[in-house]
Amino acid sequence: MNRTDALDMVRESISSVIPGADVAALAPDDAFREALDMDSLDFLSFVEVLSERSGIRIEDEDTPRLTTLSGSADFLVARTR
Amino acid sequence: MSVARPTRTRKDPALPKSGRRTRATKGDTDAGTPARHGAAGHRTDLLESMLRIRRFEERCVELYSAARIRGFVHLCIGEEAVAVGVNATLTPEDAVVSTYREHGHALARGIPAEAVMAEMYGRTTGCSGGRGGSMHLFDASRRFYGGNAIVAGGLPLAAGLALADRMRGQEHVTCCFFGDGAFAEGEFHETANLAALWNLPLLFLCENNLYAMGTALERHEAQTDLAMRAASYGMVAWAVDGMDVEAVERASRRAVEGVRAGAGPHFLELRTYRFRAHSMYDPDRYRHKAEVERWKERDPIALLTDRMRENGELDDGEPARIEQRVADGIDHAVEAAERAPEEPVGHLLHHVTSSPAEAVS
Amino acid sequence: MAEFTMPSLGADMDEGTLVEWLVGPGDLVRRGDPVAVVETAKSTIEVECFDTGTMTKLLVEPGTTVPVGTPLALIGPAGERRPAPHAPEKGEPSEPVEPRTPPEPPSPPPEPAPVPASPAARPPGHVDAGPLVRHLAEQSDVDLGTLHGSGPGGRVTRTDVEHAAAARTGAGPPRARVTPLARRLAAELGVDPATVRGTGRQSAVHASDVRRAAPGPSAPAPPASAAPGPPSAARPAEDRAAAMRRAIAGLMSRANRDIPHYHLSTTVDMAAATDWLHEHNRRSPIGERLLPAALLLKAAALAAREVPELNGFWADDHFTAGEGVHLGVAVSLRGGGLVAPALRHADTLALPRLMNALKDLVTRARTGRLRGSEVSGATITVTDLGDQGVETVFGVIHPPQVALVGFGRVTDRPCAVDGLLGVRPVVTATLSADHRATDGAVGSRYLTAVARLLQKPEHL
Amino acid sequence: MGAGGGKGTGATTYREAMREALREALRSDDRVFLMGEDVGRYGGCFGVSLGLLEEFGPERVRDTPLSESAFVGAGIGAALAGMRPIVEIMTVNFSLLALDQILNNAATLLHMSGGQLPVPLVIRTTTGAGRQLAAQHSHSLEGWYAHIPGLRVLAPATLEDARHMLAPALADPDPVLIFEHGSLYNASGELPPPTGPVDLDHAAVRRPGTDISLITYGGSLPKALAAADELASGGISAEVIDLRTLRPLDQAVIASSVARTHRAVVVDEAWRTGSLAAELSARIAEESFYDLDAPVERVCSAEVPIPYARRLEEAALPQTADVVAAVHRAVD
Repeated sequence: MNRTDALDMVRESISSVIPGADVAALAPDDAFREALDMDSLDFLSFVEVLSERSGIRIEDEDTPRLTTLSGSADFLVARTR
Repeated sequence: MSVARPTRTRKDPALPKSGRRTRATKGDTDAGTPARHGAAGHRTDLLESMLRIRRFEERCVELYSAARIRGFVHLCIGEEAVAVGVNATLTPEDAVVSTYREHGHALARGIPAEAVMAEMYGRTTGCSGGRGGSMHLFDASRRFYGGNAIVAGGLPLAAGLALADRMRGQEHVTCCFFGDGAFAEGEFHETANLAALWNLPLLFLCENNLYAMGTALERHEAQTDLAMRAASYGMVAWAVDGMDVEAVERASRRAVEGVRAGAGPHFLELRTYRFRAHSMYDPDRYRHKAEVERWKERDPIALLTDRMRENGELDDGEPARIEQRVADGIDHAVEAAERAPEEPVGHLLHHVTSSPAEAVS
Repeated sequence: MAEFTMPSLGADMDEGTLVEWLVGPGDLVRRGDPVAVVETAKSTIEVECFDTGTMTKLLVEPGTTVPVGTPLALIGPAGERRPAPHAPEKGEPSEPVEPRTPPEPPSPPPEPAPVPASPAARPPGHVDAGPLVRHLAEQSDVDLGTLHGSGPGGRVTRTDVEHAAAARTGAGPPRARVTPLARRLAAELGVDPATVRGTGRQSAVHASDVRRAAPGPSAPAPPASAAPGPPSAARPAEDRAAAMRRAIAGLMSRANRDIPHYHLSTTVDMAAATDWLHEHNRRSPIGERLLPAALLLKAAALAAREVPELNGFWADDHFTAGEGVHLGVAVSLRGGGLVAPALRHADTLALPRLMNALKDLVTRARTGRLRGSEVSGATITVTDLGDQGVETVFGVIHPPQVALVGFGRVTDRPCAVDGLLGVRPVVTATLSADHRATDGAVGSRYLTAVARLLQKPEHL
Repeated sequence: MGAGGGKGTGATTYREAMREALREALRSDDRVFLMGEDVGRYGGCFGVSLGLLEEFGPERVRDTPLSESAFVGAGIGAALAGMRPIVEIMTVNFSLLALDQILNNAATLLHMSGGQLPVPLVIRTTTGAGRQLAAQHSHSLEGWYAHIPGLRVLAPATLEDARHMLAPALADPDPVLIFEHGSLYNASGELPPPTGPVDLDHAAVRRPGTDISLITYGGSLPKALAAADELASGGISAEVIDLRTLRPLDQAVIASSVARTHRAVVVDEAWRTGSLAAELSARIAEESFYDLDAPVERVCSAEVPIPYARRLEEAALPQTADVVAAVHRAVD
């Protein structure tokens, strides 16, 4: 997966969990959980969706890497390489 | 060629005298044809074409009994001469509209046996993508506008095809098959009138097999001379021996030429007989076994085979070779159908409209 | 060896009856010969065979009805027969064998152990009731085991359940007529629609009635519609948020005015719980993972069962214990506002079910699809503000409940364990309780129970 | 040029708008032809095609015998062979004589042939009551056709739609039925200049409102608008939705309107039982249940063959007062 696709996938996954979230306004290094007021249920759903879409199994230990758009995209790129 | 005035033959509509050929059409016989080799070759083609239909349908019976094919399946065993004789006179640009008893018409029109068999199996490789089944075979590329399972329902449509060809200045002929049962439907009479009124390039082909399902002709028509009734609309109409493929071909050729020349719609009453049930199996309560047996003596395939043998056109090994070719083709079609994919259920709503999917949440 | 099978003779034929054999064993048959007479629902038909050979064995007696495809006879030694497509290959009995039973006649499934007809013989605990009745009972919270069935053989009928449900709710008032919109709005505003006076036809409760009933300063009717213009999508949402704010304001003011709160706090070691959770999540598909919240909620619910004095309502100067533990879960809504719908019977839900129920409840709370029993049925409320990063919750009770449990963030802290200093994950659990209903001793029993339960996560 | 056929000035009637649409279609595409009973010399039973025979000749403006099944079927066949026929059936009651062709062929061929045979046919017919034509010329059967997958069903209710729906209908690769309410032919007004392509997929909000949604189409639109006027004077703001296309239904416009108003009244001149009004009510219940603050109301024709006598006919049909009463039932 290239990084652009990965970024898109992260954005889409967020949007599907938080309908109406202004994903376009997120900067790559914004902590999106805070920015979008995602609680742990939201975040778990996000991880679930992202895992389903990317085909990657995401462990609890991986979740600290999923705090920003760019961090999440880097994680996906690294895992699919 | 000039078109003959309407010729009416009044014959006993029930049974031909067994063993005696009825020749309802006038016209050339093959006797004096100089290109004897060519004529013999053509007869071999006709024979093979009829055999292919016969064996195909026999295999359908077997597959139906084994529940590989289901639904309504109407066989034309006994009527092969009509399909083969008429189709021999058409060009690829002509159009054909058919009925629900149309395996023979479809195969004679050139739709591959694989596509027809796959359709019976309901597979994606079927000539209607598995959505039509036995009664609804279609092939737009061959201008085969389908098996129509409403008696007489294809007739108005055929008039429209003919109208469009006429309006666009194309000299195509539209052939429409229907049965004797259609004579009781308003759509036949509406269409006969319209076609004659508008001088449409339409060939009416009435397969008179003497029964509308289980109702005998004389029990559903007050006047059983169908060609005569068609002539009353002001179109050329003949009755033809529908068990003799060459008689059918000759009559059809004359009619097609007349239509193509702009003489308006023509009508052929093709007197034929189905040897098997109306739809796959029925108890045959409505006709006598003896009647069926008498008609079987005029089996169109046997008739042509005998004639070719008399003419010395069929050497001893030829029938076996033809049978083998036909059997191989059908085996291949069945194997292909068995292997062919089924449409995913997710495609259920495809082809309801031309747009991808109608929103019917 | 070929089989002659019961043929499919029509689109609607699934089985047929063999009426008569037209051939006998040893007879020569040719492809196309009629060999048997079969009766279908519609007619009696002579059927043909598709093989040439000798009828070696008739497998089915006349008068037998068998499904399509069942072998009726064997034809052998055949000439040039190819097997019918997909015909099951069979061993070839070349000498007479005992008549075989058809391979797959649709024999009825094995009978279940017969149920004794007499009610006296019924095993204890067994209740005879149909699915509709069971469903109805579940919906109306009636325990079927407590009913005396009035139907035949002591069977519990629908009427029995309806009577029981009516008796339980007192006079058995008819279900309130509430419009779907009003019901939805009531859920959002935390109003029990059954308590709202309807002004519609036959006292139907409309949205406007719910808005009027929503607690809050003077609860005015919503602003009268402005001059007709292009309808704005934003306006109703703002209305709703404002109305909800007023509702919360009303409820919380009442709580602070009427309830003498006392507050207790304890620090709970979460090492065992966290380890167990990690291990569980590592082994589970991603859709079945648990959040710490699930453990906390379950512990809170079990503790409420242990200390029922905190699980219920204060009204009319006395405490009424709740029937079952229905955990109010505070859910903050996007765009502001708060609802606390009930996770019903939370103490009885295994963790995976509880987790799913929580997900479902939160989703529905946020889309305005709560059910009536969830809106008003909570017996004790839990606020988990761990996601927001705070450590300690000092909660305000939702009247008429008598307790609110608060959890902060699970966080690593230096801790003395067995005389050594170590780093452990801990959470601060607090209790806000109504001093009219209980005293501090009860409250501290409750928090102690929570802490104890969380040390054995595998038993939650 | 007939009265009002002018360009942009003066009043145009619905009939003239429809005729202008036919003229434009015949001019712009030589595959287009019009056929039906008395469309040529007579000028059309309702005068819609008056003058077209003289302009386009008898091949393209084609009088047919009284054989609905044959000429509708011929339209289907001609469409299959590459033409773009417009078939006029005098009234919807007569269309039943061609129902076999419409259902068993036009709506079905595409699917039955596995996608090989689209049928680009347009059928126009008159529907509805209100002119004392009694029980064989007055019924509103468009809902029956809207039941059939494979068809598109249109009900132009305004001058603009009468003028501009035909072109996209002809461009549709599938069969399109256009139902013209007989009471609308004389409706007149200023026809605004076209503002871009007309779509056949969306319902139109003909009058915005906040308190209740009046959902209607065709000949009932003027009645619903009149009811909305009357209600406005009593302080009730009714939104009026013109369905325009009866199949496929525009679920989104209906749902979003009900989400704002929380109440709905369906106005449909057909009979109530098993009707389009029933379908709309069911969809509102399915899609908008949690938005409803009152039961859906329906205003339909009485369940009687439409009688001749004026008082009886008026009593049988939905009237403005019935719509107003239904709104009050829903709002009170």
